[in-house]
Amino acid sequence: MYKIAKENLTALFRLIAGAQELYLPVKTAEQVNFGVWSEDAEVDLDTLKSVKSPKDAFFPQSENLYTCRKDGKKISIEPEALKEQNFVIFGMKACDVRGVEVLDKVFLADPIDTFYAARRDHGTIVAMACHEPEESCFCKVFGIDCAEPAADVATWMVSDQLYWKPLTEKGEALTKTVESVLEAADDADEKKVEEEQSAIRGIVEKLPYSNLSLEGWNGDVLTEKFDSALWEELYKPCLACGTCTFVCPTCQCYDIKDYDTGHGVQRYRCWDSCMYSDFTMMAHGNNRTSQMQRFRQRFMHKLVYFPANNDGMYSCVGCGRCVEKCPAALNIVKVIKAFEKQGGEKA
Amino acid sequence: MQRIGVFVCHCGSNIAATVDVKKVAEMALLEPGVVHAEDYQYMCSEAGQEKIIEAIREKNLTGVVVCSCSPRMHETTFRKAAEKAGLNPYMVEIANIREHCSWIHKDMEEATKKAVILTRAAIAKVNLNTPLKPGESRVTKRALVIGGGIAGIQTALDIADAGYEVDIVEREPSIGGRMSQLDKTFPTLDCSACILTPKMVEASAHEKINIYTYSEVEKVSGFVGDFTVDIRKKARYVDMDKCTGCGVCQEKCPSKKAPSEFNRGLNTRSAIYTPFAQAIPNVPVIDTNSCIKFKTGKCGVCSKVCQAGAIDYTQKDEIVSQKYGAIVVATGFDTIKLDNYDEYAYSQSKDVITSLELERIMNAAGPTKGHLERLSDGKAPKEMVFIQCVGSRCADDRGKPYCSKICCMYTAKHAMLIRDKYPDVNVTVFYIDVRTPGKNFDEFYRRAVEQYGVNYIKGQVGKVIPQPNGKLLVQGSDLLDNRQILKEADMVVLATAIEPNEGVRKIATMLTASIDTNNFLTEAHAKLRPVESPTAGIFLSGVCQGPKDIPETVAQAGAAAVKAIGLLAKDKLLTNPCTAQSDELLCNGCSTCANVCPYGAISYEEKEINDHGIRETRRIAVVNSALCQGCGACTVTCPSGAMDLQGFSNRQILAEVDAICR
Amino acid sequence: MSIEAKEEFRPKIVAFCCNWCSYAGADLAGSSRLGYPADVKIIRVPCSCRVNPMFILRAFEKGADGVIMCGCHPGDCHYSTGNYYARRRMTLLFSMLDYIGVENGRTRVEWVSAAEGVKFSTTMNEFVEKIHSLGKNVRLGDLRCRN
Amino acid sequence: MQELIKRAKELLENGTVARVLGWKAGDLPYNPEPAYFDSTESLADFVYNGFCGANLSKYMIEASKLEGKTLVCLKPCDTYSFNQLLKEHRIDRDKAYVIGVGCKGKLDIERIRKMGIKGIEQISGAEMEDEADTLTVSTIYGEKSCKYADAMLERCHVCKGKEHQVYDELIGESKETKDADRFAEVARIETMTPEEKFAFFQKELSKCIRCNACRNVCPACSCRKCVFDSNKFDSAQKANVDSFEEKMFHIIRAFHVAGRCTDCGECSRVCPQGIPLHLFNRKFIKDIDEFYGEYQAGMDINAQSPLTDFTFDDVEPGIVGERG
Repeated sequence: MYKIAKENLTALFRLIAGAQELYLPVKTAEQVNFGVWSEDAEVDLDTLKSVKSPKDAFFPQSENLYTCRKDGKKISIEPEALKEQNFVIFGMKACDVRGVEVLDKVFLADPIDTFYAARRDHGTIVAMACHEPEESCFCKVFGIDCAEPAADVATWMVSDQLYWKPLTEKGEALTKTVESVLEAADDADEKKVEEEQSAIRGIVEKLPYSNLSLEGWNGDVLTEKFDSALWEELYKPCLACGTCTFVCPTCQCYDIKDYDTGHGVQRYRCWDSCMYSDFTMMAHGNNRTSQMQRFRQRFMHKLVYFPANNDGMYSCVGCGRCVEKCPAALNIVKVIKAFEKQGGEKA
Repeated sequence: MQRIGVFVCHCGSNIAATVDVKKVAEMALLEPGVVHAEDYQYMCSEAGQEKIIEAIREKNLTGVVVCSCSPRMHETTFRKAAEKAGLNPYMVEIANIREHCSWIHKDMEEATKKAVILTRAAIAKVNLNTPLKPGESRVTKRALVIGGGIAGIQTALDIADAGYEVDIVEREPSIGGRMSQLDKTFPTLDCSACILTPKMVEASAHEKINIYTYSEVEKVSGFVGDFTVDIRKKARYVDMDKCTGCGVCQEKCPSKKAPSEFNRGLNTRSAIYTPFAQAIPNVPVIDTNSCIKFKTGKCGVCSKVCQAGAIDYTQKDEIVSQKYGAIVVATGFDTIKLDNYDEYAYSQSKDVITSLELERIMNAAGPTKGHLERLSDGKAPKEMVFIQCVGSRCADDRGKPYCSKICCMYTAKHAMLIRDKYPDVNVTVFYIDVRTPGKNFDEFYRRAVEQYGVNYIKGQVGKVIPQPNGKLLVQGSDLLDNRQILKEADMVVLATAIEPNEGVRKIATMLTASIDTNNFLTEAHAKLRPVESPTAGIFLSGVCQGPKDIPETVAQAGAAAVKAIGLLAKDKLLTNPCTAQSDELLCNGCSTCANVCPYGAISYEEKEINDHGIRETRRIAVVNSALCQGCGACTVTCPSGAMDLQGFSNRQILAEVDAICR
Repeated sequence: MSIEAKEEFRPKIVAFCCNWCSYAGADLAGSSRLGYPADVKIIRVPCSCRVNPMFILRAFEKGADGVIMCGCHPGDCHYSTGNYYARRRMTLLFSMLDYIGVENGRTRVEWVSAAEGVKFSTTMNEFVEKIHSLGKNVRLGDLRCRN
Repeated sequence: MQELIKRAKELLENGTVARVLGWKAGDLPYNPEPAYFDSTESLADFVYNGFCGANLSKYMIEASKLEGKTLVCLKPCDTYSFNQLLKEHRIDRDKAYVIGVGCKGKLDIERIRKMGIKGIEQISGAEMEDEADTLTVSTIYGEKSCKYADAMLERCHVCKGKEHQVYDELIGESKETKDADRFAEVARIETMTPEEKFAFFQKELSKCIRCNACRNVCPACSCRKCVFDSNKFDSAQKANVDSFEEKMFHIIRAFHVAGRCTDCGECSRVCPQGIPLHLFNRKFIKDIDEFYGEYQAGMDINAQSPLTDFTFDDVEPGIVGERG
């Protein structure tokens, strides 16, 4: 393990950014989101959750796929280059790291999404333990330990020191490039980190959602859950916006669109939301015609369909962003609780 | 995908001299949907149109772009050609590469580049065109003529003679207009009243003509073929049916101090009056501003002396609502106010007068019974000076920028008449140019100079100074002799500029007819459609369209009548198919569109809708395409884009924008 | 210095003209041979009230450097009231564009009658000059349309 | 709140209304959700407190399609939206039983978080009955407190007033919470140089993730299909690719609601990125007030909206440049 004084972090960032791109939480107009580091970027490592999850680093909100150019009657097609430069994403939380694992299941499964795969290959994740988890967090429910993020490098911020522990080869390689600004940590430091970890775990225990039960949610309950009358009630306040999906670290749906540049067409993909009325719109019309169906889709996918296809892995990581951001105060926790309550009533 | 043919016109050298037409055609072929492109000398010619027809047939074209002059010129021509070939006429678009390109640019490369872009925009639009079919609307077989001067009378007579009902609305108590105030007319010198009054009588006696005098147009709604007009008949306080026109009331009226409008305020009239002896109708009106009964409640002499019992002090304005198929504007002119021309001392001396005042002085029924005399002292003048272009051809905004056209001729007339009747009077005319185009006009002017010895001086008058001895000192210059002139005159006559009558702007607004900055109504085309307003169903007669003399006015009045008759002769009109349409799946039923529709063409209905499987009853907007005129106000006010305009759809216009900006 | 940098700035200018007055005014400018720069391209609309703010933003999106809308003089609208609505819409839209920092001179409304060929031409000359002084529009366009 | 529940029960029981549209207690102290209650029993979950910021008038569009009347709880500011929707024929007055509920200013959890308060377990002082002007927040990290006013939504600081514009009955007291000029920020931006203005909005809008929360929560944005979801203008967009699209979306959205926006502030409340979206709407409102006379959408249901109205001597668009 290594350490670096908080006040020297700028030197660390400068060093990393000198060799490759560096994404980290940056405050812009009062809000913290992952962004590219620059000398005048306002880095914010204290805010627990970025508004958007950092999934953009691997699966950007929109990305070009290829460009058609028209010259007279001649048309040429230029595929977008795959990511070729290494980059570092610093400050991801354990839940967001799990989010990337979820995305891996989707994009790295056959057929592999080459754009995503290239970014994964070139990206090194430096995760950070959650110093002060909040009431909307429920990562524990999904077996995530926010005190011990599983990334290429794990870090802890304990008072004025950042502790740095490479966990993978990529992590080691990155560490080598920045060794000059790191100090080796001693036993006392190890102890401090352990103390921090147990403090974090202690807080997690006290969080209101930590004891949420996922009992009854798995790949085998498809029709039972699907046909539940509860959905008809639960969806009612839903405004059909895409806030939950766009702040979510695991939502992976996208649409492919064409943009007329005047001298050709750019084909790009951009995030889509199953909450939108034109989601998966096809020539014949829409698969899901009501907001209830769309609402149900999102939670069924996270808690039933995805585990059914991925060895029981849920595609929710308990980051709690949707809990905080839904304009109508709806969220996956309320859904889980509602079914729990109904189950309890039934029993 | 459309199959578009592009036809590039050379317009002789009008386009081809500045635009590389071959290049335009060649570039057009690169655009999506274009399967045919050619250029030709004159696309609008019979042979040119034949080329379009042939290409449509041979290449199965579904859309046509003609790169030529303004669509305001030949859009109809090319649409008709397309129709001949079996293509819907609304699948034709024009790229205006003449007025908007070749005529304003000098550099060939630049103009060609622009022409290519304009063509591209038209192609982009045609790609989204859909066939449109005009609807039908009915024609009310009745015409309205606004203004009862010689223009209005002639138009009304011609329309009525063709067998259609005509109403004349005249603001004054009698028809007759400006011409009734004139003494003699050029170049024949015949008596104005002698040729006008028979026309007035004919109009009033015509069974198809109905005259509303002392009336004004209050409100106009509707559109070509189906206008609804409210006419305000102002209270005359005299019963038209009972009055015999004996004139006793006017004689006995104790209030005789009101300035006579007809005599340009040079003398007075009674409070109850007919403007002039030959007035039609010969029924007086009471001017409530000078009537003692109306001002004090006492008097009532006219009522007492009227044998017919026609006086009715309780009469009220009346609104008559009538439908018309066509409207002719013949609102005429007045002379400008001379407030900006103080240097000519018009306001300071009674002996400085306008030409129209001189007409009244020369007229036997005028304030001086036809004797030429100074209004200040009644003495006969010896030295008269005429000043031309007072307020006309003015470079600054003191006066009018245009030539009033009639002044040179009437001044020659006045000079000639004075020299003829009073050979001892010297007449001097200061002019900038003498303009006498017209049949027998220049001959007329030369007679004034050569035969009658009128002294014409090329030069302007700087100042007219009233002298203590009652004379007027005229300071002018002689540009030909290059000298200053100081001349003592007994009378000075100002050839005052004419301008469209006050209130014409209000009428133009009601009719939605175009009007220019000088308040002359705009014609649909300066050369080819000079008597039509751009607004369908509105025709222009007389000076309201531009300065003209009597024969021109009468000719134009007839032309306007013919245009109106051409419209009234139709039973049905094809309506513009470029109307708004509401997409019922997108419509919110919010009524915002109806709020901005000037024609009341949008209504709402509850309708069973199947929106991608969701069935519900919704309130949706419905456009009455017979009423819709296609302005598009509703399309922009509609937030969801449910309302769109056929022929100018959102996507068509955006495609043009894209094509231009790329 | 690259070739592009040396190239003279030629603005793209879109002019929306109503069919009845301003388009005819442009025709009159043409037939009177009253020139204005070829950078101006006219789109014919039935009335100024047909001009949707979307059209104007779209023009900027696709690379226009200036957008001008011309209609009949207030009071002279062929459809009686269209330009009055257009006037309010454009006033508010332009005010908003100014508010978000788009140079005010890039948008303009001018009332041009069918008889005002001279005004059409001088207006366009002025407008093009103004756009030249403002330079390329970089604040309100889509970068994808730039290359 | 008890009075409100009592009355709702009465109205449900006597059949005046078929359901109640109000707020249901959440699982955290600050997240009650809009909800329908169709039985007296279900009203056990009914809640009305400082966190019930959601404007329920838009839900009446769907509720108007249901059988029977819906009792809807509207705060004073919500009634403007309700009126505007009535004016646009989007809701049916006969299908609504409006209870005007009192309001003492609504709370913004984001503001509380911005004060560094996290790990929230309990919040006291947010109930309608509470008189104190302080919120006490017990958190995992200890007890925190803040002034009620400091935790209020921006819109409550520029409150339009305590009066309900439409109601069938009123329950509860309202409090004057206005302590700022609602156009102050707009006016401040107006005085910036174009460069500063551009930088300001570029920065704010760059956060936009096009989640459409602002649009979907907006009572004026109630089109069956938004132009940004339809192909009518080739304007359908899902995510911003270029920064132009953020501007396009927000300008057009503001334009479409200009003269119809009641300034209810929901757009700014729900924006996950904290973009002060009201600055767009208020700019139009301010301009409309200045150019065409003061106008408050939703106040007079019969008033002609400024964008469907005109006078012969309206200001010319050139005013924008002249004003500087």
